[in-house]
Amino acid sequence: MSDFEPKIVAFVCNWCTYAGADLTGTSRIKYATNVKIIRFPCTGRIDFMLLMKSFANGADGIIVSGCHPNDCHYTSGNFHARRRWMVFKELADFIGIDSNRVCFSWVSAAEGAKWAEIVNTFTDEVRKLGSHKAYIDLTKAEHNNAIL
Amino acid sequence: MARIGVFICHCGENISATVDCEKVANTAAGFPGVAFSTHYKYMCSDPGQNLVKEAIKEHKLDGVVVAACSPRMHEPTFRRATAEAGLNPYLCEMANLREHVSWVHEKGEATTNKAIDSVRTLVEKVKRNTPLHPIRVPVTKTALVIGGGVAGIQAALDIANTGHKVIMIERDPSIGGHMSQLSETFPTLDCSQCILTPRMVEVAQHSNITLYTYAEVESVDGFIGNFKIKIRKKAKSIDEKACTGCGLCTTKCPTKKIASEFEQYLGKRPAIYVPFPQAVPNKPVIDKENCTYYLKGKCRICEKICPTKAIRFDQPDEILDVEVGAIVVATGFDVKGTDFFPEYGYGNYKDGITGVQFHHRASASGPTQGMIRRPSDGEIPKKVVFIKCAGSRDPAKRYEYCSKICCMYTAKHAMLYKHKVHDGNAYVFYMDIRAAGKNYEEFTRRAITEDGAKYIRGRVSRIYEKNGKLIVSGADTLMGGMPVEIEADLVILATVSVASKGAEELAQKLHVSYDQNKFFTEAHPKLKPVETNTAGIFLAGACHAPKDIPESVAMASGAAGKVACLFSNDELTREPVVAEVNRFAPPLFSTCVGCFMCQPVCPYQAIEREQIKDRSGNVIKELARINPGLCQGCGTCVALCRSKSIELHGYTNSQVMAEVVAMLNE
Amino acid sequence: MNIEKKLLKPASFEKLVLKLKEERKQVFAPVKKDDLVNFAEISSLQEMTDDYIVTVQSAKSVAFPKVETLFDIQTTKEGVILTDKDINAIPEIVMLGARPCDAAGFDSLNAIFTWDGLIDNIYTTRLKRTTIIGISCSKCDAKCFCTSLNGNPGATKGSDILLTKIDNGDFLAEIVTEKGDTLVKKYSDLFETATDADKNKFIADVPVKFDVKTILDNISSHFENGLWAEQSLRCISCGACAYVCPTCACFDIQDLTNGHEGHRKRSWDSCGFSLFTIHTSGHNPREVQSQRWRQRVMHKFAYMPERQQVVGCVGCGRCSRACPVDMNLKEHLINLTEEVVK
Amino acid sequence: MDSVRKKAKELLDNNTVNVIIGYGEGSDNNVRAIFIHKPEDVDKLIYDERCVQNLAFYLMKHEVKHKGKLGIVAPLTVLRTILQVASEYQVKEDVVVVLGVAPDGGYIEFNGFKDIENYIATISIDLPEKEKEMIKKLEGMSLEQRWQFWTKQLSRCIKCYACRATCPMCYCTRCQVECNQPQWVTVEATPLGNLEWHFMRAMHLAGRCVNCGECARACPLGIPINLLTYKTVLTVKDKFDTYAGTTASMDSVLSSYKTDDKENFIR
Repeated sequence: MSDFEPKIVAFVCNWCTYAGADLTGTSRIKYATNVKIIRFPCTGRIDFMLLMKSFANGADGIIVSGCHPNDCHYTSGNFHARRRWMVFKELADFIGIDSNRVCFSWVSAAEGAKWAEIVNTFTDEVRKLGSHKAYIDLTKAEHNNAIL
Repeated sequence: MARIGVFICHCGENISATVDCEKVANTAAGFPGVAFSTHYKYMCSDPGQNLVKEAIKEHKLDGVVVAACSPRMHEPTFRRATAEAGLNPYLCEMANLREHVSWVHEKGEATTNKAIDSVRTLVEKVKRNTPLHPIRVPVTKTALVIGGGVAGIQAALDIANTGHKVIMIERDPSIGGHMSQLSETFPTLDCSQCILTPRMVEVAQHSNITLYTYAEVESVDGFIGNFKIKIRKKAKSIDEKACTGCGLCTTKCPTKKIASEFEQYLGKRPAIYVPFPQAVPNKPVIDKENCTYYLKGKCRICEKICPTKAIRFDQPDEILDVEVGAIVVATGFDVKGTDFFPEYGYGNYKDGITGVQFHHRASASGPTQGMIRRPSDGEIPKKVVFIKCAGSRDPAKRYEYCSKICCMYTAKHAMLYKHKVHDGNAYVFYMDIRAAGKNYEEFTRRAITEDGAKYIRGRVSRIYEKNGKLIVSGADTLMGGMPVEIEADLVILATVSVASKGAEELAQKLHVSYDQNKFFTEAHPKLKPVETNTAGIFLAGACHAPKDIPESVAMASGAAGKVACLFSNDELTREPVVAEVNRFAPPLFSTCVGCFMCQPVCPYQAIEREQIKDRSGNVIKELARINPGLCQGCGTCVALCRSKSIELHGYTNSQVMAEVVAMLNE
Repeated sequence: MNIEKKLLKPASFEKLVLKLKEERKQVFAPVKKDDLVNFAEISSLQEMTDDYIVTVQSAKSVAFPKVETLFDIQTTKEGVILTDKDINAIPEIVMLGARPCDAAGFDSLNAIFTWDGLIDNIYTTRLKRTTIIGISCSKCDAKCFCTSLNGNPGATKGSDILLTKIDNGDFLAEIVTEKGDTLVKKYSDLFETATDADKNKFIADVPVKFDVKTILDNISSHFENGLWAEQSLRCISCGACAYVCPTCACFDIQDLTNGHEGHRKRSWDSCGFSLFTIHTSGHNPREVQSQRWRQRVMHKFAYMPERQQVVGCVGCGRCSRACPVDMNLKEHLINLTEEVVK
Repeated sequence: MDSVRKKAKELLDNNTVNVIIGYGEGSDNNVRAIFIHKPEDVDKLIYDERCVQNLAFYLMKHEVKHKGKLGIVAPLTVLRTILQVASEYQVKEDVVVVLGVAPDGGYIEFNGFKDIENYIATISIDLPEKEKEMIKKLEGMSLEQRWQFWTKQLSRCIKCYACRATCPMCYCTRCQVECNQPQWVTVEATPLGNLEWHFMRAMHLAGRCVNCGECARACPLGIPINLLTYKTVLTVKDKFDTYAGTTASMDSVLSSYKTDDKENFIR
């Protein structure tokens, strides 16, 4: 298990977290290579099905990050996103998807160090959780042949 | 199959030091749909850009991925190059190999692999990009300037002088701002009022400028070129047309002991007042919170004595609707009072004042006609202590930044004091002397050498009162931290400059971002210093960060220049990254079912209802429609829409899904 | 072929299942779970239930599964590579406990999947590798109407072997096809000589409710009849009827790709869905549910008899049981008979 | 029920409505939705514990809608559904006359949606005990057990979409599962596709589900899928203190927000 390197995809907003991650780079703060970023205009744009699709495509963990409350470039996208994730998290847990595999955070354009810390901490957490085998097995299962 | 070109930049060694760029380029060459892949030392240089342009033509590319620095840096550069090669600029995407890969990871296989993943992801995205065309919107060639301090005045005059209309609003009864409170200005010691008041009058008289004082922004709608503003004109309780500004009412008002804002609460004013003699407009307002009539229903003396019967007690606040194309925010700053400092006596010592208060007292138009007298007993102080960085650069006080103006004005104050009290002693406690600016260093040096101000490097830990004196106890760090105690007659704190009251609320109304200190944030710290993240809204002066007068004026002229640029065309072109509700041929029209749950999520009120009617005019369907002029492209509606009837150009569902799949599948 | 009869004792029946398993055949039988009986793979006869009228879902998925991969797709630098489904990998299956109506349903499916000389290899191979051991119905319910469609609870058609439980718990085995015969011969030690028990005494009595010939002869002239709209007003177009039907064969074909790999899949569909007929233009020739309901009935009772010479309904009543809004096909067919007689 | 029938007759008699949607006897002791066009048929209307179908569905059904002005027999769930779909602009107040029916079959008069809102405000809304129990039981399980439970249950799904067809909130002309550019949900009825579909369905119903239970009732495979949407009902109540179907004005949980929404997981 020690060799296990989790695959983590990060959905971030352009104005805060993407810029924050740029600052991490500008500040030359190092973090784990496991996390790969996909840029969105706003956390409000992030469809919950993209999270499901990430799991279906083998993600072991997902980071969703955007502007702090009140700081949204579009004023309220992150508030809508927050509600969406509040419901999503509960439902995921209820259906048996470990919501600890999704890390929600607010990282501003000024928080380059925080971004690195989020990435490193979460990568460690997912490393401990191990591969998202339950879900990956599900994606491989053919339609249920045992029942016609 | 697609014909994508991949261009890997080394960024000198910034990327290639940790990423094997050649391997990334070679691997990308093997991706389905990649027709050309290369790497180059400086892709953003002219030869680099030419490489991209040549490849587009030679290999008939229909999409470009430049893997280099952050798209926030060079996306416009490469999109322009793409366009110059005849390809739609929105068919170019950037993979961020520098900020998100090479600078944050050590050299190694994992780092190179991550770079490959990023490129593959963007290749899959760009395959699904479609040509986009800028949106054109008409421009209302009127600017709104919020704030009538020196920055607002400069911006308004500059814009007005380019021939465009300006509406200026100021929440106080008069324009002028902090500068009107100053006596002399550094580094020339010329009279502040002398240079400002003519500009104030010019604003009032300029044919292109409409001035509303005692007015605030109520709400802001619309977008660049087309803002719709509601202005609340607070009731002055005066008919401005009838009032001649004779000032009789202000002399007869029985309520006289209200702390004067203009005099930094050291002086008094009546309830009906003109804030200062040179005020523009020079007409009084009634302070409803302190007027006896408003409080108790009796008095009306001003009404009785007014020769032109201009008093209007029942005047309501007025809401004005104005349409403007651009907004300049010049709301300035505030300074903390002495009450912010428990160690310096919570402002309880009459002879402990702020720098701005000192300014006012040193002013010829001030309460002491320019002579330096201490507030407690009117005596001329013989020992004066200036304390710099009171609150500034102090994490414990939550203000980590430098207030920037204090070094200079403290030197100026020390000089002014010495010029007026020749036998007096001026001590200055300082952390550093920051005098970067034309003639600034020479100025502070003069205060020390010519005027004999005694500069002590160290901080003051405590001030207390003893026998009518203020005991200032601190340390001199240049003397090895030796304790210093001075029996002062007057102490002046260079208190921290903070964001103007209500800045946060205004920022939220304007949809512009602000920093943790509530100062407004510029769009780019170097390249877009006067723009905000909201197109069409510009910043001038100290609302952005503490600034001195020359800087504020320069920034205001910069903002005015930006506005003039914007107004130089009848139409403006906007980024086509906007959302759109799909449309199909009848009888489907759209997959939108008209639940309109998207409507309340739109922060810009961009979602409208469109009625689809049959030939006889009956409504068949009601569908959502997004006004591309209002949409800012956040995409919140896109994620919310259950039937996936909304797409955000540039971030379509197909694009982002392809990114997810490509990122996770090698 | 003359139907030979044998006797299968319960103990031999159990052994038969074990033998089949040993041969690596998949054995499916009705299994009760959460109060629902469906075909599921069993490893011993004990897992099978006999407490069912019919299974919720029909037996059709043994040859026409709800999802079928037709071929694999791979995008490479050079181009797209297609790989056909390997039909040799299709497993051998024994379907145990299919009801006569279920078995009869394969007639309709065969007609569709081999119509006009167009043979669907995957379907036919699946069916060829399936041995159907039917079991006659000893009971029925109000939804059953096989007898109105020329079927009956002890009909052998479609089964390779039909078992009928007789009074002492033994099964009377009727060997219907060569496939059935091969199986019986292979395990001849398990099958004994049949007694002279009268099978008809042990099968349920399903009353005939309407004359199907009247419907078949007249339905075509009732395309424009208010009846369709009246009957389907409460229909919610859920499609449950089609998904449980043993003869519904409509399917959708979609390419499912993920990145550079994908499959072309065939999956069940229903003519009851509004999207079933919608065109890319947005035009929908069957715009409202009454048209879709008419299509469902006409397809089974007019178009299929016309084109494939087979009635597309076996009277199993599954659709009526599955319907959440009490659309009762038997009742509707009775109404239809009354209407056409008028 | 007599008073409901009387009102229905009156509405048909004076042509206030063209049709009354209600419950009537069906086949084999089933209850079915009936559509009364003639005043003399109102005696066919019944109301008892078997009458659980959510009739509000028909207010949005093309053929029913085109009959013009509709009357509808409406127990509590139907009332809540009407408010919810009205808030989503799917049913207009001026085309429907709501004949409220109390649990005992008594008639409740409503003059407009505002009346319904007021009535519902007096009723304490809660999930049925049985489902609440089951949700509690599931929540008591380990994550792994819940995963096993759901993947096993959902593997039975045949994607007939009866759950969607019967849900009055699923009125979209094109469902997200039908989109294939991109393909949001794996089309086939595989364990993954099934999980994705049911998860998505529940998310789409979050803040909108009025817990009528039609989805589970319609499922030919008897999968307790209503527990998923009921879970969102509990979440929405717990986090945002509201129930769906209590107002006819747009007030959906996921299209609104409060700046002080409380969560404890965002870092």
